Amino acid sequence: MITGTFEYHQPESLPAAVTLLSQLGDEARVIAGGHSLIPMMKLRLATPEHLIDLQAIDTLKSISIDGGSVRVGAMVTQSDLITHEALFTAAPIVRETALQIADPQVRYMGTIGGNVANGDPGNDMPALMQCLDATFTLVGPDGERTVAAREFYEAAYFTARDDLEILTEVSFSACTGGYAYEKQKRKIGDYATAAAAVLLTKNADGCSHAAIALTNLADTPIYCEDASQQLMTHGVSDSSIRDAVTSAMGQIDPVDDNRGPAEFKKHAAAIILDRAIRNAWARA
Amino acid sequence: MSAAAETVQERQAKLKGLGTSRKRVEDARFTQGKGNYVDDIKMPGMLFGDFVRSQHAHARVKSIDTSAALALPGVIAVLTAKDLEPLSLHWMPTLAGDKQMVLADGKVLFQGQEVAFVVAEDRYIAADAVDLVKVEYEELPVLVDPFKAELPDAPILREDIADSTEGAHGPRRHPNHIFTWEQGDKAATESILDEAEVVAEEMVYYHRTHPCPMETCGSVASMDKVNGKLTLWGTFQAPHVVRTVASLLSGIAEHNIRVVSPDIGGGFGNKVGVYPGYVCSIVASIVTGQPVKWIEDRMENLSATAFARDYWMQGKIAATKSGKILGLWCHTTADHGAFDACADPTKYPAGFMNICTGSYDIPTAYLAVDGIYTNKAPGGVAYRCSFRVTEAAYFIERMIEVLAIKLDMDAAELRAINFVKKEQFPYQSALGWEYDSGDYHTAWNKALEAVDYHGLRRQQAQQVEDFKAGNTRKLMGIGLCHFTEIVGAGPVKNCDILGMGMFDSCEIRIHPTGSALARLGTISQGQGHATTFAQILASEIGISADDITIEEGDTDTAPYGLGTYGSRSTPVAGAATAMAGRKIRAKAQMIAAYLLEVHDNDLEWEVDRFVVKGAPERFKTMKEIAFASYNQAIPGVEPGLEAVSYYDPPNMTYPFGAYICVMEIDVDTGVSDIKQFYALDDCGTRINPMIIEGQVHGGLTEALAIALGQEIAYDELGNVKTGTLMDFFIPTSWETPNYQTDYTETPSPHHPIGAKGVGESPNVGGVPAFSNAINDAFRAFGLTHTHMPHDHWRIWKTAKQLGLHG
Amino acid sequence: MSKKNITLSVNGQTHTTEAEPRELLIHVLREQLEITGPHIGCETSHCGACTVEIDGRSVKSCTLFAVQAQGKEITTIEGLGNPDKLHVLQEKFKEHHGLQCGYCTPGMITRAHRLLEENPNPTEEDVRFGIAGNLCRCTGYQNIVKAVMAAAEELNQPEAVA
Amino acid sequence: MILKEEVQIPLDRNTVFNALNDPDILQQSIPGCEELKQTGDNQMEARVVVKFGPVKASFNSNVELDPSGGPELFKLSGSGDAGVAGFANGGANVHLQENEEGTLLTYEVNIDISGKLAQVGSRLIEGTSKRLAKKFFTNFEEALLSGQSAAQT
Repeated sequence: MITGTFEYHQPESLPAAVTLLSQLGDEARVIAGGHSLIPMMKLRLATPEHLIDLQAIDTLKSISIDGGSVRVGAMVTQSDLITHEALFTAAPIVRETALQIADPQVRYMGTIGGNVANGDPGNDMPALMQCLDATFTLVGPDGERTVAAREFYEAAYFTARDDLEILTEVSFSACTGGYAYEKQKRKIGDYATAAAAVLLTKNADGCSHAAIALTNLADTPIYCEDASQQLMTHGVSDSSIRDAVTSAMGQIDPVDDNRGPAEFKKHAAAIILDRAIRNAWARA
Repeated sequence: MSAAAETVQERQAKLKGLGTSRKRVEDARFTQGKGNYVDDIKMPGMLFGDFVRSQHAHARVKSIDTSAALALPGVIAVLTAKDLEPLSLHWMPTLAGDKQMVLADGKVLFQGQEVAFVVAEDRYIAADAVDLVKVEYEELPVLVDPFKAELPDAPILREDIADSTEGAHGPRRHPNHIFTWEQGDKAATESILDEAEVVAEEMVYYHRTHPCPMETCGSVASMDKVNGKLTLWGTFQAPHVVRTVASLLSGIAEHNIRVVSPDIGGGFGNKVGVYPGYVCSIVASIVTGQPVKWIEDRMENLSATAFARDYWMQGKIAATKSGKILGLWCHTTADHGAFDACADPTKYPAGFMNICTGSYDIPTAYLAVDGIYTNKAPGGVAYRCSFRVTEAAYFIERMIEVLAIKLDMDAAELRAINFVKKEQFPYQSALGWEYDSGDYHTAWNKALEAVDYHGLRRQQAQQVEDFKAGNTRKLMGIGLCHFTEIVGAGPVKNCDILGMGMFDSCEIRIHPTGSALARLGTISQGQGHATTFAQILASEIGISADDITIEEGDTDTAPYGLGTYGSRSTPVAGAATAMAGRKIRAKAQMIAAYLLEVHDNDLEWEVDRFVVKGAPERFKTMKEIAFASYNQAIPGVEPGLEAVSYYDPPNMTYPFGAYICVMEIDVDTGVSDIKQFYALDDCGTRINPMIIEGQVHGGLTEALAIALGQEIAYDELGNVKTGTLMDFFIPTSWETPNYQTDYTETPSPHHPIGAKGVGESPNVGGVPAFSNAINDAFRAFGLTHTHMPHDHWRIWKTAKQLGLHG
Repeated sequence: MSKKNITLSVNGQTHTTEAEPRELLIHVLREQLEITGPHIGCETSHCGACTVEIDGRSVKSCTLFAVQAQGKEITTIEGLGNPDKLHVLQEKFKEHHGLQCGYCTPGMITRAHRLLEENPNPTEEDVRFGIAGNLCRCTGYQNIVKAVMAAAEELNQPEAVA
Repeated sequence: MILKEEVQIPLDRNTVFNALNDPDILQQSIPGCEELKQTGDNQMEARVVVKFGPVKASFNSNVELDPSGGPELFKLSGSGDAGVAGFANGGANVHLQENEEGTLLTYEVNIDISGKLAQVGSRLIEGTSKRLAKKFFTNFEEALLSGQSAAQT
């Protein structure tokens, strides 16, 4: 498996990268960890003429936690996310999710930016970001803008990111309550058969905050607003969980693949979500 | 302490012979990254070959335009069938008596089929050139279902033999039919089925899978036109057979061909066959006069080289109400893909599938196998098993379970009732085999006790109650398996590959200072031959295994042998090693007698020396004898100490084992979890317990993979849906449990050291144990049988069909 | 496509070579630098046979272009020990029969090396999770896990007092 | 793989039907269509670039139109070859039904993808196909309406 030919660029600053991308246009691809892109190039299903490698841009590699606000640079790797103790304190669900992505070697290379930006419905971070209500920062020739993770995904590989923009940062608020990222997969390294990210905050009256998002059950991640609302309105009980799961299942649209038929995935998704809610609630 | 004062036990221990967990001599190079695999070979001027492959499963090739590829700088040649035809190399014979296209000749018959071979200065240019070869196809209807192959309107796949009603194994009744192979007594079996009190019936499918060794297939061919010699390095499990085939195909005399199997990164049957890549690298080297390397990529490996299994086995089993089995009937529909390239001894088109009476004394049986062509890759290799033995073992071990359900009987008890008894050996099976030895009841009882079988059943019953009461959503399955293997092919009288009898060989040279070199006709792919064969020899000739070098895989130096597959190395080459060792010892005895000035008969062998009977202080060690053999003129004895043995085994060997798997299944998600796996193996005399245990761990893990998800899946258009390791299931350390191993030791009565072979037993026995566990978990809810692979969604589907999702 | 100069420090030795941007690190190591310990197994980053260490990270070198490794410190199996002094992991793999065909072994040991650097006291579960990016077809992992655990134990022994 | 969908276009049926037979409109409507030429009565050749994420496959396609059921039914069938990426065969039946708001198109697209795309991209093919089919009709409506407005001015 040998890729086609391309020119390689390694800009040392974000403006340089953005300029390059604008100049090279359609035939250029930005490469972060490369573990989605390079296999596709080796199969020659992807044949970019230019690769713009972001690895030398140090400004994209930091994790900063300021009060309740967390900002993670696009080139932060899954491995960095896992080992960052302050991040774990601020948002433990990030480590729980990152640990379920691929395998150790891939996590050393795979970045949060690549994972959220490429729009592959199999990726785990997008649903997590929707669950966290994260915001993505995009920088392009016209400057910087932000898009909510919940608004970002349009279809498989189609996102709100313009071809000439680079996703530079994700930011979200620290989360205080219970959390769970439950993922069913065939084996280590696989995409989810079904996965669910859940954040729940408990207060005296019940559930003060709930957020639910699902991975690989449609051609985009699914943020389950109604289901989240159910739990906040009715508290977390067997019946409200059932209603929340039913509501979430109404939003998914999985397809048949080697992981099984859509019907199975729907069933498994309901079970996984139920477990994720209970697990998060137990930790809340 | 001086050497002379060493005790017999100390001297014995120094040999590191039979029964010792000797550390492997191979490991020094492997742990330091100094293995020498095919892709490590680098030669001056070496070119790289790469295939243009068909994306179509069935199509006519209308034209091939190589001009753009040839115009690319660095491209040396592009071979198509037209180029090979004048050499009669556009087709090649298969091991099963069929023929196979080397490069597409007029049509393609499976996705991934070789269409053209590009030769370039390096692999990058070759890959670019592959994309530049323009092939025009006309699509044809695709046949992927073997049961539709013989319908009147089925597309005819093999137009080259469409009109031929006689195949390599008898009559063909349809252009897509390959052979019918029948064994046993059909009429008698059918009448028993008609009259029996109980008949259980089931279709047992053993899905298509692939051996998928970590290293893919590859070769480097170097035609030296100056001295007329062709050297071929490659991933060959049978290098001598490759040499003979290469000679027959190319017309180059066999002495001018040197075939070398360097280190091989796993084989498991994948590297038995002769592939178009090997042939094309040879032709390309002849054409260009430069060495040519060909290395498969993983997708090519999974979609074009030898698959395994794909047997649809319809079974009927007759018994009395009390559980005594009276008869077994089986009809198998064997999906062989586009060419019949099964790797079996010539006379056995379905391998040793007729071992399907298993460990049981079944008086009457009948087996028929129909081979069928479909638009899938050719192959049909023994994936870590002797030829089709895994299919046979899976079939009978499922049928036993199905019968137990029909009889409402405990499956362990049903087995015990029907085992061939110890006193029945050698046992003549209804389908024609003579089992050399066995003690099944002892092994079985040991296994049941080891896991507290009855306790497990109580636990299982409790879990069913809990499930029914809504306290758990998990079920427990107990997977039983008692298998009998048939390995060590085989006796020349009935086993051959392309006409070559399946003997094996060993040649031993003792050096003057008392160390030794032994060469064999086999080739290790991880089994540790360099370690274990030296142990056999150490025990035979009294030289420490550490002083014995084992060499394999180079046809210029190794004696002719049939290679390593079907667990035949220990039963056949291991026997040859012992026999050659005994020849050495016989000569050594004459030398010792001369040196000690006694009659041969006055000497007895003791660990590493000949001792004068009744005078233990008078002896000659093997080291002393070796030296004498080179420096003393001994009347009537030639100088030197060498021997060679070509061993034709009188029978197969029949390793057996008792495996028990405890599995927990999540009814809702279909996720399975192995709670316990106990594996008792009886491989006769145990040469190196450490290596045996390692083989068992590995074989069980391959069995786990197959049973729980590993398949080569096609869609109805003939697309291979499992062409990468994303989708082709290979378990990681995370999914793999710890295994508990155990053994009994029933030596083979006809093997010189009583050894039987073990490498494949865990795969043969493991698959039914895993699968039976899954099936057993649902027995309480009315399941009789569900097909492998038992991946999450299929388990879920079974639960759903049984109404367990409420 | 034009070749680029690439400088790599492999096992403490600096190599300068030329490669097209599309040349994979595994190919440059194996074919240009003749460091053939790391192997190619799956080509899609699933098997780990090509694992090397780059700047303290385990990396699958079949999914990285050599240009991306420009200027970096690379360690392969060849850099862990030598015939005169094997690395403890190499010793323990031999002792516990943690390998058979040897094809996955260089990647496996290289990965285990990094694992123990980061987690000197792993549980069996840690080891199994930590080497899950490396496939082995021969051993069933049981003895590999045993070998890694044994290596950890030995590495944790206090230095023998002279 | 079979995809079914409905789309409402605020134009009369004959106009819509004729547009379905109009190479210019088709070229504007087919997502990624870089070239389309009429090669015979109801026969066309097209080069269509399908992009999703990093994947880019350029299909050289032959399309045959079957307007014989018009204006109630429009049929087409075709095949496309994307070289190393694979190939596609398929067809579509578009039923046109007049209603108060114009014309309701009910389409049933049948696509088989083979080759490398099917081998490694199967989990993404269905979603992408659905999206492309939808996009076609969105483009189609746009092309038609803009054509209409152009014609009116």
